Amino acid sequence: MPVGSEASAWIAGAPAPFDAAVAEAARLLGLSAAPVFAHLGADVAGLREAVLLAEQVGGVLDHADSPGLLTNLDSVRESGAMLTTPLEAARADLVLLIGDGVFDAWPDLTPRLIDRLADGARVVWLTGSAGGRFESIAIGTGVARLAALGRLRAEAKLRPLASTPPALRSLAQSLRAAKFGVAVWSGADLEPLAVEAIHGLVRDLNETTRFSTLPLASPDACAAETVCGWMTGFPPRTGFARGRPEHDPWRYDSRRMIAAGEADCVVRVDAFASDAHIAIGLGEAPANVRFEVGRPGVDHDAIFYDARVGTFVARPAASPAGRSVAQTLAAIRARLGGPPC
Amino acid sequence: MSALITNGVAIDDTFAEAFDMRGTALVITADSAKWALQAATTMTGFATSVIACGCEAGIDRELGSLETPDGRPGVRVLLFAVSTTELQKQLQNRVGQCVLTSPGSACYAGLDVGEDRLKLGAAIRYFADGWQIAKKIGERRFWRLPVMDGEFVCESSVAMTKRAVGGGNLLIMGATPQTTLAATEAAVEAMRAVPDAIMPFPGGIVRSGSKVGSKYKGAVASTNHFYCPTLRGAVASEIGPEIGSVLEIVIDGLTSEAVAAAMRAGLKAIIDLGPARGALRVGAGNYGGKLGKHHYRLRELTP
Amino acid sequence: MLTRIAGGRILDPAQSRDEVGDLWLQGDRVIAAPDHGRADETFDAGGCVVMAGAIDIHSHIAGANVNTARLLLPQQHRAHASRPAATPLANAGWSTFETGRLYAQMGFTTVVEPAISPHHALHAHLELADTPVIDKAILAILGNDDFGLGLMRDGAGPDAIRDHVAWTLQSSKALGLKVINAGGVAAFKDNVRSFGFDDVVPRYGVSSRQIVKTLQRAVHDLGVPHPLHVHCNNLGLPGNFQTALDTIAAAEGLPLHLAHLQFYGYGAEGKLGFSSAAPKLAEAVNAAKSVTIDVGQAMFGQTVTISSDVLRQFSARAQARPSKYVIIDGDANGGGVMPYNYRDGSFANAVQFVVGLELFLLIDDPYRVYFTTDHPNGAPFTAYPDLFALLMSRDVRAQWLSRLPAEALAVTTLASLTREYSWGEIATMTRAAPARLLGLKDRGHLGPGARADVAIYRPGADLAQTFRAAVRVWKDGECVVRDGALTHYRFGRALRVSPQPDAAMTRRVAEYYDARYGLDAELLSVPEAALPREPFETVACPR
Amino acid sequence: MSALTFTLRCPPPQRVDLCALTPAQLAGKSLAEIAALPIQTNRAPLCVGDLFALKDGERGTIVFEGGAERLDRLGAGLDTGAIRVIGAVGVEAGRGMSGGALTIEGDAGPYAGSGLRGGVLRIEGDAGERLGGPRAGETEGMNGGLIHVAGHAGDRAGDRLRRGFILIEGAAGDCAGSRMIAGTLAIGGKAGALPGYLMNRGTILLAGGCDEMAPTFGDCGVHGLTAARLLASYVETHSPNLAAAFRQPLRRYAGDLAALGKGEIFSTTT
Repeated sequence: MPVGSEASAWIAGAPAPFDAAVAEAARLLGLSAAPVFAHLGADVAGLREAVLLAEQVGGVLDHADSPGLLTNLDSVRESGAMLTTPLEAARADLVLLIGDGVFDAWPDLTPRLIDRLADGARVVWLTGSAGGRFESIAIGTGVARLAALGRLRAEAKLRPLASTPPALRSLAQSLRAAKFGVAVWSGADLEPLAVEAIHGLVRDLNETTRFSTLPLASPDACAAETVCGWMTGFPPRTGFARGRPEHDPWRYDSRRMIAAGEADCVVRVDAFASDAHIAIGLGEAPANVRFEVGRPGVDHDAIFYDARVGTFVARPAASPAGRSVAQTLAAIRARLGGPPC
Repeated sequence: MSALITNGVAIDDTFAEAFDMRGTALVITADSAKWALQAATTMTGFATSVIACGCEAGIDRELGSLETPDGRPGVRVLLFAVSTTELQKQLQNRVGQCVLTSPGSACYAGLDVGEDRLKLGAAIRYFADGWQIAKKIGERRFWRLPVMDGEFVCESSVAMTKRAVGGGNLLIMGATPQTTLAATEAAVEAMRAVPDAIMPFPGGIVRSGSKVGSKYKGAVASTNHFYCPTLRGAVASEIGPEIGSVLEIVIDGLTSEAVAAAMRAGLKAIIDLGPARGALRVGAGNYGGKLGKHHYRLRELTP
Repeated sequence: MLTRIAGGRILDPAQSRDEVGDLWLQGDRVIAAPDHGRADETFDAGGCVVMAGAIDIHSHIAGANVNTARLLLPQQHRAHASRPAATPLANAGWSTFETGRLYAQMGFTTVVEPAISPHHALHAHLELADTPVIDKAILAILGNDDFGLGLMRDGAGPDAIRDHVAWTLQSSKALGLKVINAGGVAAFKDNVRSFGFDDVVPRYGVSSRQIVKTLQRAVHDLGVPHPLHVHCNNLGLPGNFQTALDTIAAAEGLPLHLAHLQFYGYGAEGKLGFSSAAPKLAEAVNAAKSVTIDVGQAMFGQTVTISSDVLRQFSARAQARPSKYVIIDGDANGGGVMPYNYRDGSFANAVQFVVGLELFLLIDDPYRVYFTTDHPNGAPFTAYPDLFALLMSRDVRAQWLSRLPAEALAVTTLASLTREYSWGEIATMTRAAPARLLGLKDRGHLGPGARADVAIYRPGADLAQTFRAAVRVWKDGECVVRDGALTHYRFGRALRVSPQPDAAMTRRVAEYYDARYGLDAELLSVPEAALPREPFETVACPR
Repeated sequence: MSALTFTLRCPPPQRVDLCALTPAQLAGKSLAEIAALPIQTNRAPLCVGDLFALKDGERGTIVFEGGAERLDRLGAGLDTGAIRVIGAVGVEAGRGMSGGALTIEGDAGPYAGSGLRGGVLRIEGDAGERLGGPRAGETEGMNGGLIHVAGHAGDRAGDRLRRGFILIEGAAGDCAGSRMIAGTLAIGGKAGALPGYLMNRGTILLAGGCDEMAPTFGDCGVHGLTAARLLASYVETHSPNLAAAFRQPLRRYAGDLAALGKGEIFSTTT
């Protein structure tokens, strides 16, 4: 697929024919003892090929946003959770925002959720320190936040606590009085135990009323979680070195592996970057082989995770151009002898 | 009935007939020996005979602080009943009413091995109204019940043996009530030193020995008129003119060996005391050997 | 490619055929024996039973809730074997690939995922597209959605309801319609904690009965072959057989399918207040000729329950083992995922196990009782072989019953049931009947023109092993399983119906999405072109 | 007969999985068979013999001479016998042990004693984070047995502890005993912030105080509790120091009141 005169692939920084770059990528991955997919920013088809390629080369699948993703997932899979969807959350009569990063995680939070709430619905923001928009209570971060969330949960259970700040005590009463409340936070922003405390709070509230949660993570991390989930049974931080998927959030942390010298070939797939690309080589910013790829839903038809609805949507490309992540990774896998799938 | 005479005391050629029972043991501790003993005494009260008390219970021995799980003074008590269900019921009622209530007490299993287990803390934990806490320490599990002076700690369960024996006995016969009582007291004191056995009647002694059955419908036992000195001339009495008083010691043990050992110790004390200040004759109660599977022949137990 | 399957016992109840003979496949079809009789490939099926590929009408194998279950239980589905080179990820602990492999190896070639919320249809189809070998389909869920309940509240006529159903089926690319605890899930959003067939949904003023009957009529009027697939109210509760009886009675002669009836076969008799009401239900089903059911058999072992009956899953949360659960307040139905361990020493679990078997054995017509475990809710589909053995052998049943608590047997009748399913009845229940129920004219039989989906079993003393490992399986004429092992992938298609909604309804839905969500309704529909390969096959709606 | 000995030849070129090297799994295997066992965790083949020099000995007693941070899952699944490591180990040392004794004469990485069900794990150096804790996705941590750390422990020691004892002579990180289900965690040195965060049941002993108590623990006053005496007796053989602390008058904090609230923290700093 020629893309004008501009190169779409590079080897060691020099423009190269696509096939040569595929061959070089296959060679690097084939020689690698411990290839690591450090980032998986792709549409569903691209993710699918990444999983297949990782299996083919016995590699490790991770995502740059795994920390936030796993902060949210760990609490769910270790303690359970009440969850809701972005569309359903707009039905809430009380929205509890937690953490300063909540708007960074979902830039459309205001138009997509806050602005769509019914008249009279209340929004309370538990911020770190700054007074935020809406009604806000600064509860600090880290240990202070854990302590405050614990307090809130205990107050909502009507446990007798000394010296709870009146704002927090009053909030606990409001939570109990809500008809359908929704807690919203970003996994990247909160301590894992803070997420656990919130889920516990929500579980308790559901003994008498209805309350749910909307944990936020980056949309492409959510997509990676879901696709890896159905293909391997596990979310990212899953490795295939022994021929079967093994999930291990500590050992298969790509940043740790790279820092510890455990990864000898790094693959970064980033179709959502402004310079959509796949990079393969050594280190945090690999550069031995680089492919320019099309942008999902812009340069090619794509299915990707849409934060507005909390699930996959399809978007046809306006004017198809460039190779997709899927096509590129599939070419590498084919070069390595992987069976069609 | 030919008599073996030892140190002037006639030992009847007969045997005590005893029955299988369910038995268990507890260790009760407190901050002081006084209060451990108080709890033990209270929980073994009104436990003389299974006929009317549900169980037979008594203090086995007092324990030093090095012998108890929590390093405090303690008392070991034994409980016996005819069925597991009844023993369970008696155990939880008595611990619940008499040990749980006693200041500073704690209650542990006094028997680790048995054919079955009885609920102890597991049965009375609900008193704590949801505030009870289970604690597993090694292989043992305890319940902690908040109470007004602190916490009542109670082991979750205790072993129960089905090899316990109830109804070992001695009939001590003397010339006068005074000498008979002296011999019996001496016997009880010696028997108390024997582990795994108790004498459940008042001070270890029962003066109203009974026989099976009654002329009255519904009564299962009645006075043992064959040994009542005041009826000697009116019935086919078992006692001769030299006997003016008879007392009985009933023994329950966690094992048959413990019952035998207790009887042996009692006999020795009686014989050692001799006839002048003590008993003239020692017999035992039985039902012809048809009812109980344990037979303790006095001759074999005589030192 | 002309294939001859020679000398097997050809068991094809749909064609009333049960004889030793040859079966010929050409391309992706079964053909009549050709005159020249020279095959490119011949398989000697002597001593074997030759059947059409089996069809599972109710198995939760894909979609958002299933994937949540995967992610919820990482310890429960570790892969223990490395993959064979030709089948990537087929041995992953719980993958779509493994699902396709395991189904194929048992001789199943078509599976219906029965509970997909329309907003998650694309996700479900993506997973199904990654499920190799088998053909598959989804049933779309309505009955707790604001738009549909709003139509009923506002007294919209049958045409509007029918058009909404058509729009939903079209948009989600579904084969049929499912209703799950009709109205109950919506009521739970208003904190209602129990909901029966004649209870009324707050805000909407319609009862569960009205919702079921309205949707039943719409599905029927659209000519969708598969009748409304109903998950009744009060699932799992003692005494709930009455709910099922009421629902059966409400069919009133129109087709209606009741899912996993086992979970509604409970009386409240006995000292523990829980008993089998299977005989009563079976009697009602036998009498109601327009009603079909699947069983949802429970089998012992660790599993996970996955249901869009959010109210039920929430109410049962304390029973989760291990102790964790996910409850999703979805755009309409949402879902609940809860691990659960059926134990043979448990009185209640034993009763559940027995109730399912009683339903199988007491419902007379194998064309109206379908074989399911409500995978994975009653048991994983990998338990099917054991269940076949239980149905076909009293001796096997007696062995299992000997492990169960006596109190459980005391409140059931299973020990007195002597029926043993024949091979023919198994073939009917798993092939001929489901094809008829779903309107799949070229599946479930071996007549000329049938799709060349064929499964061959070698009957042995161990019936479960017989069904666990088919000797050969052909999918669309391609041999994919040899001696119980998948050899390679091919990918099937998703079956769908394609009723055309009135343009006015499409507009009305679009306006609703715009007003309520600020979104284009098309955003949440499944575009055919977006999916890989050749994704769909349309099943005709004869009306 | 002396112990079967694995002497580390060189720093491990990759993380290795040593869970196969337990007495039960090596029983009946020849030295050559043991040397051929694969231990690699990436695609570069690596066998026991590549990394270790083997000296034959009794299979029930295993010694590793030399340690490394990349030796993972050492002693995992141990059920009988004894393993001694002279050196450091990586993640998940003794994970899922159900019996026997694993002694690490060095530091252990994260998740040491994860899911321990029985036996004794002794770490003479420091332990990493989540000592005894569950792996991601599991609902229960350690479920029996005993872990004794002579040095310090990282964050969230005893996470989701359900049964058994964790004894830490030194300091502990933040949120020690987080989400405890039951069991006993005793810390000799200073604990970090919020010990017992979200604990449901169980006992935490702080013999050296902590950085910050969670506000959701209620002060129940100073007591001499019989239960603490029982704990002292049990702990005595492993740690006279912690046993002595259990015998002191202890301030009891009930919590975490944000969770079930049936746990407790005992503090010697009355």
